[in-house]
Amino acid sequence: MKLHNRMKIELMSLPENVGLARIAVAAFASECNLDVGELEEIKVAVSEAVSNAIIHGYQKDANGVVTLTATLQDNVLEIIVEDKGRGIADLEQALEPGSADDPERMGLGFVFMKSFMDEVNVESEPGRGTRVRMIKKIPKNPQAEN
Amino acid sequence: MKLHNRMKIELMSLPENVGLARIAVAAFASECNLDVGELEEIKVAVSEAVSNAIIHGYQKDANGVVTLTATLQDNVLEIIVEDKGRGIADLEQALEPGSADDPERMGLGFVFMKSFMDEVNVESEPGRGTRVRMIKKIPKNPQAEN
Amino acid sequence: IGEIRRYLRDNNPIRVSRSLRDIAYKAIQVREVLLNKHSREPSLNEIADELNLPREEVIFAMDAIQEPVSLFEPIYH
Ligand SMILES: Nc1ncnc2c1ncn2[C@@H]1O[C@H](COP(=O)(O)OP(=O)(O)O)[C@@H](O)[C@H]1O
Ligand SMILES: Nc1ncnc2c1ncn2[C@@H]1O[C@H](COP(=O)(O)OP(=O)(O)O)[C@@H](O)[C@H]1O
Ligand SMILES: [Mg+2]
Ligand SMILES: [Mg+2]
Repeated sequence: MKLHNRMKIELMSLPENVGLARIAVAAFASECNLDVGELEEIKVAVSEAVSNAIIHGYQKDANGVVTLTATLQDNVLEIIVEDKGRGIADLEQALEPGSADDPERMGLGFVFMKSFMDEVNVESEPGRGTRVRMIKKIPKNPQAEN
Repeated sequence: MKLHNRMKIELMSLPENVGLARIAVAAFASECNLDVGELEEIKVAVSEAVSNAIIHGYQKDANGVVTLTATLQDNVLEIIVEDKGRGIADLEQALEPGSADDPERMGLGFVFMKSFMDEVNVESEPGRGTRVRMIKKIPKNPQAEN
Repeated sequence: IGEIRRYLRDNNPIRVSRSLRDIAYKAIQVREVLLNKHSREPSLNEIADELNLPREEVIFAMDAIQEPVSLFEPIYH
């Protein structure tokens, strides 16, 4: 496997950093020669994972650190979003649609991640944090010119 | 001093990551309510520092890691660009205009950093790496509503 | 989901570079309009608000129409 590129970002757990994470991933993925729809889907998946870390993981405590790692290896884009927040007690239930603990929320974050990315794995330990690993297969040659 | 926001980015030493660093810093700084020209100056300063880390620090060895830290505290934006590359033997000379070791280069990177930012400090140790710390005072209220 | 997905796709069969250029040119126009209206340089927030886009999207687009590396780094060109 050829490693094309890698970045790691640590962000304070602030709502305005969701946009930052999204745009950093977009800039990172833009060398993959995707079209707007494909890139938009990756951005939505990242937004959902980072929002979850901030809202649920750290329950909006700004001192938490959200870590985002993006790796481009061969034709595979891997994105990992991690927090050291409160974790998920019932992971199976959380992954189901409509599992929101707040009636105002839709509980579709994981559903979006799973439908927009080719693979999504979630590891979580109550009281220790959550790690969401997402894989997207890049159909085109990563370093192709547009 | 009130800490408003902080991010840390680690990037592989690849030319295409200069753009990534620049966009991430601009997105980070954009919460300061700056105009396009002010953001542009910050972007140029960051581009120069990150390019130096890649070209001179790691001499284009992609395995090097460039670390960028941005902190917004009160009205002060601090940006630190670090590499663990070859370092600078004669720092005083490197900071002068036209000190390029390659006749094709202009040797103006540090000059731009110093003219676009309010403060620039460089620490470097031959064989161990270089750390460029830049400060920009933000005239407007960081969290001002638009 | 299918609907959202279709929305994202149907509206965007185009290349990223193309759509970024469109946003960037709109941003430049809006900047000009705001500059004339208020007789001062608008902030990026004001431009993004006017375009109804998140400000980091505007940053990404504006960056995309520039030289890939700094103007002062001729080495990659
Ligand atoms: N990083 C996280 N830390 C703690 N709990 C989480 C995290 N991510 C998701 N969860 C839990 O999983 C549930 C489902 O998440 P999601 O599908 O994004 O829906 P929503 O965020 O709308 O509730 C959340 O309501 C929350 O209880
Ligand atoms: N991160 C770095 N690691 C090693 N050397 C550096 C670094 N940054 C700058 N230098 C040295 O300082 C000199 C001046 O840098 P600069 O003002 O950016 O001009 P230029 O990059 O055009 O040569 C470089 O030519 C290089 O010798
Ligand atoms: Mg969610
Ligand atoms: Mg230079």
